[in-house]
Amino acid sequence: MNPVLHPLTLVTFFPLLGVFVLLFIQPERKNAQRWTALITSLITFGISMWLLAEFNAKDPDLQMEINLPWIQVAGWNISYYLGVDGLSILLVLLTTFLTPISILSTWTAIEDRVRDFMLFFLLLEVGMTGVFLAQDLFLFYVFWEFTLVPMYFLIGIWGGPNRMYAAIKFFLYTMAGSLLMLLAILWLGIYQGTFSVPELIAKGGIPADIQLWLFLAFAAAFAIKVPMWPLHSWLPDAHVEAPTAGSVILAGVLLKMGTYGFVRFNIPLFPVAAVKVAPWMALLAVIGIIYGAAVSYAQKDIKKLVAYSSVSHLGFVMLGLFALNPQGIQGGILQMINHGLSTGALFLLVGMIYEQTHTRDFAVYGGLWKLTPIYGTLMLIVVLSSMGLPGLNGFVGEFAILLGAFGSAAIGSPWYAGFAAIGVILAAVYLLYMFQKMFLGPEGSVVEEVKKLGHSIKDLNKREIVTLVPILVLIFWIGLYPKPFFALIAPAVDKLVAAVQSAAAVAMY
Amino acid sequence: MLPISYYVGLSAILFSIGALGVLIRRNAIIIFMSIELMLNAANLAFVAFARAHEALSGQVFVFFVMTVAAAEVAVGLALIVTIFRNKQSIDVDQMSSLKG
Amino acid sequence: MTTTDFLSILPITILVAWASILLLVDVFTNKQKWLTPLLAAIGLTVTLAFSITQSGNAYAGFNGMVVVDGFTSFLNVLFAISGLAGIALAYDYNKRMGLERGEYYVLLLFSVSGMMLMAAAADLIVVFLALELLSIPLYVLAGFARPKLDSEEAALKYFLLGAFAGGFVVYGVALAFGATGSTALGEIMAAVNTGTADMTLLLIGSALILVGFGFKVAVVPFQMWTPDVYHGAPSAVTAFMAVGAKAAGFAALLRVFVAALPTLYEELVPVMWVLAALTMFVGNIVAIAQSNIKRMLAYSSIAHAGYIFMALVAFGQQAVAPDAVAAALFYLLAYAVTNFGAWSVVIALEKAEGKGLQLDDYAGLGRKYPALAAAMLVFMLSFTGIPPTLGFVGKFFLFRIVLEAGFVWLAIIGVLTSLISAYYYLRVLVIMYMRDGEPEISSPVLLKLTTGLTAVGTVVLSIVAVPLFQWASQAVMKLF
Amino acid sequence: MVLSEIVTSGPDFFYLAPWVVFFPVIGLLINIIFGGRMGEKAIGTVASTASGLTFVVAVLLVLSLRAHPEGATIPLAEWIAIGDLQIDWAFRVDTLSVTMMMVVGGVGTLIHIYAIGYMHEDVRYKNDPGRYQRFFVFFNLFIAAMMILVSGDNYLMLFVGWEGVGLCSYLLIGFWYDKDTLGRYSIDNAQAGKKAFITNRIGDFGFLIAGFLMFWAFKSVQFDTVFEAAHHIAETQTGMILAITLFMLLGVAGKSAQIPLFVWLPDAMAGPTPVSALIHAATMVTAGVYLVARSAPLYTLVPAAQGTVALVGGITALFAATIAVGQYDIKKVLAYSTISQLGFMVAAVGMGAFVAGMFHLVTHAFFKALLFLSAGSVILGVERGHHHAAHGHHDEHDDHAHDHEEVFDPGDMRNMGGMRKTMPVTFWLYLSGTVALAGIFPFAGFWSKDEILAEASALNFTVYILLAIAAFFTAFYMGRQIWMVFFGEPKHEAAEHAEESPPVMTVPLMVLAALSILGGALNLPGVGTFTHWLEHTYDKFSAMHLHHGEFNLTVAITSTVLALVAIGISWMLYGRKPQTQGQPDPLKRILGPIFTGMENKWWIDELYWAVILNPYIVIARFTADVIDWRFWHDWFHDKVIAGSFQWFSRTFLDSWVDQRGIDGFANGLAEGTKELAQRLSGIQTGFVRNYALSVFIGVVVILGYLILQ
Repeated sequence: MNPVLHPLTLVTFFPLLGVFVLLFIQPERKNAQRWTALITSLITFGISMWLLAEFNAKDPDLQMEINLPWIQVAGWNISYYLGVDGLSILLVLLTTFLTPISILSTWTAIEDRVRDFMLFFLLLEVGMTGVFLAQDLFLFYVFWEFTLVPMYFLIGIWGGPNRMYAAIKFFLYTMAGSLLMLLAILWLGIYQGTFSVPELIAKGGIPADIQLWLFLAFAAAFAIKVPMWPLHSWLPDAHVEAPTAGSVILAGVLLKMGTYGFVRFNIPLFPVAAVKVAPWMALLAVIGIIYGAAVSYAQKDIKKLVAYSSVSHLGFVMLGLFALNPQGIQGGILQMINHGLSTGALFLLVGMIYEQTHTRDFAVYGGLWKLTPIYGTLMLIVVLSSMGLPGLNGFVGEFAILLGAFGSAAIGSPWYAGFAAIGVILAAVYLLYMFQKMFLGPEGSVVEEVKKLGHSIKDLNKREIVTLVPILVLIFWIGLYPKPFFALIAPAVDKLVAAVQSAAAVAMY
Repeated sequence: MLPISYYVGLSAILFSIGALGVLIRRNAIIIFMSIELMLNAANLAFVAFARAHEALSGQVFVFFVMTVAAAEVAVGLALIVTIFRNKQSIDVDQMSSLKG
Repeated sequence: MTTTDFLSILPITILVAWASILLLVDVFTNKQKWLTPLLAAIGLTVTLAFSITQSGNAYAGFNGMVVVDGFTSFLNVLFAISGLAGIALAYDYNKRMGLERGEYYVLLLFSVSGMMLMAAAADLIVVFLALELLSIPLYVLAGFARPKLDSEEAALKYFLLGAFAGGFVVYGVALAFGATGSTALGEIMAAVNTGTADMTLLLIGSALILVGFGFKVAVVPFQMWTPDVYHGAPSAVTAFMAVGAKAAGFAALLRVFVAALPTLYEELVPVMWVLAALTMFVGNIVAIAQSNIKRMLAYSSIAHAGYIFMALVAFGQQAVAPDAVAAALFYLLAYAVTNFGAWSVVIALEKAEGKGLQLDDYAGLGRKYPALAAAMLVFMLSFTGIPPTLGFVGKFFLFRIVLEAGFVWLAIIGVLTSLISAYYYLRVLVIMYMRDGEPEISSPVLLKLTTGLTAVGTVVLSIVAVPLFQWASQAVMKLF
Repeated sequence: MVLSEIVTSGPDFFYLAPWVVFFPVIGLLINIIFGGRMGEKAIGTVASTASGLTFVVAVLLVLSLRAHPEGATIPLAEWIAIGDLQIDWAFRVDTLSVTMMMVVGGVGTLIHIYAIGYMHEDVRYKNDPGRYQRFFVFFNLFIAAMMILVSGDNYLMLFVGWEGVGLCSYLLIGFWYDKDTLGRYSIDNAQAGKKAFITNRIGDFGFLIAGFLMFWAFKSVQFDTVFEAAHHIAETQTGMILAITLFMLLGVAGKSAQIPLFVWLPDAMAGPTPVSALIHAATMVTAGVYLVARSAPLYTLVPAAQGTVALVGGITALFAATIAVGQYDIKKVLAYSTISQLGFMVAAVGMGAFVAGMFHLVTHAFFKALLFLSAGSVILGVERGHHHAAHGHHDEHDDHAHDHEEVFDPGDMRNMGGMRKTMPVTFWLYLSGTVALAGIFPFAGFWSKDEILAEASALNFTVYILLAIAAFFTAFYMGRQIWMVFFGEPKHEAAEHAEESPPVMTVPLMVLAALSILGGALNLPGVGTFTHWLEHTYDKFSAMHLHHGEFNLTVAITSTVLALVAIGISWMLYGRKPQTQGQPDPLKRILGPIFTGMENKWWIDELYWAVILNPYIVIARFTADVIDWRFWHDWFHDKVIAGSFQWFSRTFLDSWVDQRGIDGFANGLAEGTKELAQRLSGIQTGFVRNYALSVFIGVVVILGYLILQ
């Protein structure tokens, strides 16, 4: 197939076309810019649908591979190697799905430098999709680092009052981890002679102690991105300061790059180390779950609460992944999607009210349900999804994760999952607290404040509802009938689990 | 005949004197003279080694060094003169507006 | 003189001759100020063309005192391009700053010819001559903005310290000569191999040479002149000097140590290791504290010298050394492109009387001049080593060599300092994009062209890096 | 279904089972989509119809079960399938689940109808235009969730309903989300809802863990698979079944308001009265009992777990009954009564008397729903009377609290009295519920409670004693309530002017009253219709033997006597000499501090606040503010990492630099550090000789190193 028209190339780089078009639109024509970005991202989503149609769910291996030599000189063995399998297909779809939604959410929220905003947003999409599709470590690293830049600007230019601090912190933290990963990538390239992930996996044979070091180097990058406790300190800053769309993408997709990295690289490349450190990762994950939940509860700022809830939720994902059994990993991957949807929607919703009230302080909110019943209802559904109510998406993932972790041989003790399950209680505590503070009780002072500004708090408009409905559909769909989603993930995960088990077994003897 | 190490020792001493001169003196011209001293210490070493090895290239080198030193003198003095015009001083310690 | 002799120094000859002619031309053209730069550019272009045709060939001239090999032609191209960039940056800048004097271009050509000679030198005598030939014009160029005191001060500092460091080189050469009885690199190596050399003397001599060139490339602790000189010298000169002199210094270091002195590896490797680590640390950390963009870039150039120096640390490992040289060359190229781009932006914002050089003066650039800001963004990312830029590919190459040579901790220091560097490079972006201001720029066509070409080059060459890689990998050294 | 088939093999409507969930879902969707444009009546009708249809389905299922008592499993779709984990959306039709469906559908429908009237009449909260839509959507959602709970074929589906009803409970308790129980603007109702949800989640945690244990022991959470393998697992993995059942008990304690998680139920009375009746008396809270009954094959394997369950039930029954004695709010009394009665049921199923427990569940659903709804009728009556008294005419208010400075509590029994005259229908309804609850022969409660007591006397004497005392208290507090509310003189003008409720409310009550009176017929001693009915479900598992409760005349007489004595004492205290307003409770004189304890619910809420909630809040705040923010974020990351880094760069390597606040990262840099930076100054002094010195030192060090080496 023509490498340019290859579906994976297209889905990755199509947004660049939008970037190109944007460059030729005058800065004043804001609506044209918005539409350009939206249409570009929608077409990208369409391409990803094509990808899904072409995808063979039964095949556990990489599909639609495109593998062209890129830099093959001087002992370098770098390829332009894209491929998709069950581990990544959903994340690609999540990316292409959330991008148009986020763009739609900025319609009235972003008025300043719209063109630049859209430009960075589309570039970000390129980077994120590339991260999920790249099968060559060099290429992966290129995309991985590349995502930093647009996000940095999204936070730094369109963010809140403390945005520069947050942007720099975001950049430095994530880069700190990435650089260690870079060294590990180089090590693999030098001593294994290739950067191609499937080849590296096939080759194997890295001694256990070196595996551990490489694992840790990769984990440094991913754990910061996830972020795992205690490396989460950048997250609240970044989330609080980022514009709504930025928060959505940050929580929805960027954090998943970390968890995805674990499942795509750490576990298959260093299976022995993965088995060895699984209890420690589980421990950190559980601490993150409880800690994130407790800290969320004590927040006074809505966005901060949601930000810390991500620490807790992604703790679940990590716990699932390092259960190293089908339930845990499949649940973990599905939970990545769930968290992307739920937390993405939470940030969207918070952003929608923030646009009207310009405050995120819980103290002034209250009784909004009466004024904004639709908003309240949608928020309720999303909150419930986030706290893992059965029948909604969050439950399916959390259940599978906890179930998997509970009986995981790698983690070795049900206590981890037992404590993690307490996080389910605590999630209800902080999420209901948030819902109650915003929507229940008597009207908060913010209602008066907004009135003073000459307008009253309005319920969601059509555009906002359109923004949210696709997410809600998926929330119910995954909650009630997750089979199609699991079907996409399952073969690849089974293969991964089998590979890890055999590698670990070999290492034991 | 004196052993070669004597010449080398002398050149090392001269070189050190030159280097210390650069460190200690404040007058730009004297600093420059100290540098010349360092170069000439090298020249001495060259000549001595050339003799020891009975290789001509050492002595050729000396000529090159002398030529280059002359060129440096030309440029150096020109610079010093320009600065003197501007500041009425060639004390290098007064030339410290660029720092940090 | 044989044809080979002639060919081997032909680019240098062209330039020197051309420069001398230009000197005359300049005297007789008072009105047509554009003529000298144009002619200089033509001369460089001819040289560039010749250097490109030369690549792939390998021969020695003057009994092995001068060699032409892949290494030489790679660097010759780099130097010729640097010269061209130096002219492009200076043409308008000099006019704006009131420095429109033809000598500038003549001196530039002389310096380029010195650099080229350095790349071709295979005898310590030639190395020394080349060093002086490239340095002396630079001393003058640094003070070109006379009677501005900053410029004069920069020139004097550069001159005194340069001559001082030159003294070490000469003395080091003398000792090396004393140890081996020859100044030709090939014969030095032969003497070492046959065991006739006095190794202690050679070691001390080589250390002194290392110091001398360490000064030239601005390795800590010999870097202290750099910020002051870069700051005081006219920006166009600084840009040229930062690339050309550094590349030439590395050319000499690589040539001398990799080709002639690999046997000293055991003794020298700790020294070099420490120098590289120190340089990366100091350059990057001190850069954070800078509020003047020229000084910041000066420290940045120190830091980059440290990165390139990492490649040199592996000079004695036969298996790795060729790749190390290639990595260093590649990084030099990446650094050159990025650096010229960055300086072109600095020049666009610089105004007479040294205004427009503070970081704060960049506030609002992203809004008012998006294209220029975007270019600067690319350069800063490239300096940081973020893909998709040349800087990233270069670092990737370098770190790989370092790891391959087994210097894991050096690589870790390298990545950590890259992280530190992100901090101050990002600050430029923060100011450009996230602060409001009303910057004024003057960006004539030539400057725009430079900025544009380097920006596009920084990105595109990182993606289609294969030819560059190949070219750099073929640029191995040969001794005859 | 062809008629001839029905005739030959009996009706087989099992395939209809999923509709018990679909109907309410359809109903709520209609109300969500069109509710905004429909009138109150229409909304209520749609919801009631949806609920009624589930009852019809349940009836059809009963008929089918009579023909095919073995039941059926109706798979709908695959839900979660990962590796060994196979969980379907599948509906289980057997006598146990259909019994629950009957209760939920039947009582649910009646309460739906009642609510049409009640929600209109709930005068305190009038003029909230969305209330009907909201209420009936939640109500239908509840029916759907409850049906999922009772009809699920595996533990996880049961859990879906389990949490779903919890959600509905949350939403409906906080239905008047901006008020408190008295209609003042407050967060209290919402708080009560949250309390219920979170307390339930603690129970759910136990349920989840039980589920995980179960999966890893049985590789399944499907009922039949688990039950069939239970015997084998009990032999090979000692303690596994015990752990599963005990963790499940935590879930039961949460949902069925048992010790230690009962605290949410009294607060749940903040919801509108139909909610209290449907969710917090008749159906949802019995889910725990259902769970134990459903898991009977597991519980019967581990006597230790059975004993624990029974003890928890017994203690709860008594404990809650004592608190009920000290309450003044008409609904609070009923709430504690519910907890107490749930204790009876839990004790019963704990002991293995599954039939008795389920039987009491059914009858309790009748009479407790009746009592709550009647109580609602009383409250509304008083409210109307209060209005009448205050204004002499009816006009619509936005909100009651705005009109009166003094807040009037229409639920406070101390304001009532003599209402048998003003609300005669309600009085008779209430009375029939009361006698049923008190266990007076021959009302429904007598038969079911007696069966439990009889079983207890045989199986677990400790529990029997607890339950018997609890039964005594039950009769006492119900008697107290009747005397205080309906007899004597009105103690407030509101009670004096109370008005009877409309037929839309009273007619469903009459149906319930009839059931309360006659419900005992379901399982009369010797006949045992209900026992045989349930046997079909339990006999499937040969491992377990179902208890056939024997009628025990001694026990029956004892309890009847106890009940009559209790009512008599209550008459002595409250009926003979009616209280006047402001007079302290007569019991207070007699019991003193004990009564204060009863009045204050034995300070359990306060205890939980002190032991769990406040510490959690303090820890959370501390973690968030001090550990995470000030220590980790501000101090460690900003000051230590960023700050020391800058300090390092400035102090040692650089001279002064005026660093203006470009970078927030530098904010952590204290003034002292700056001073130090200046004092130490940099090396980059600008003096050329210093630079030369640096070169020279470099040379000396390198040469020194090389030579010494």
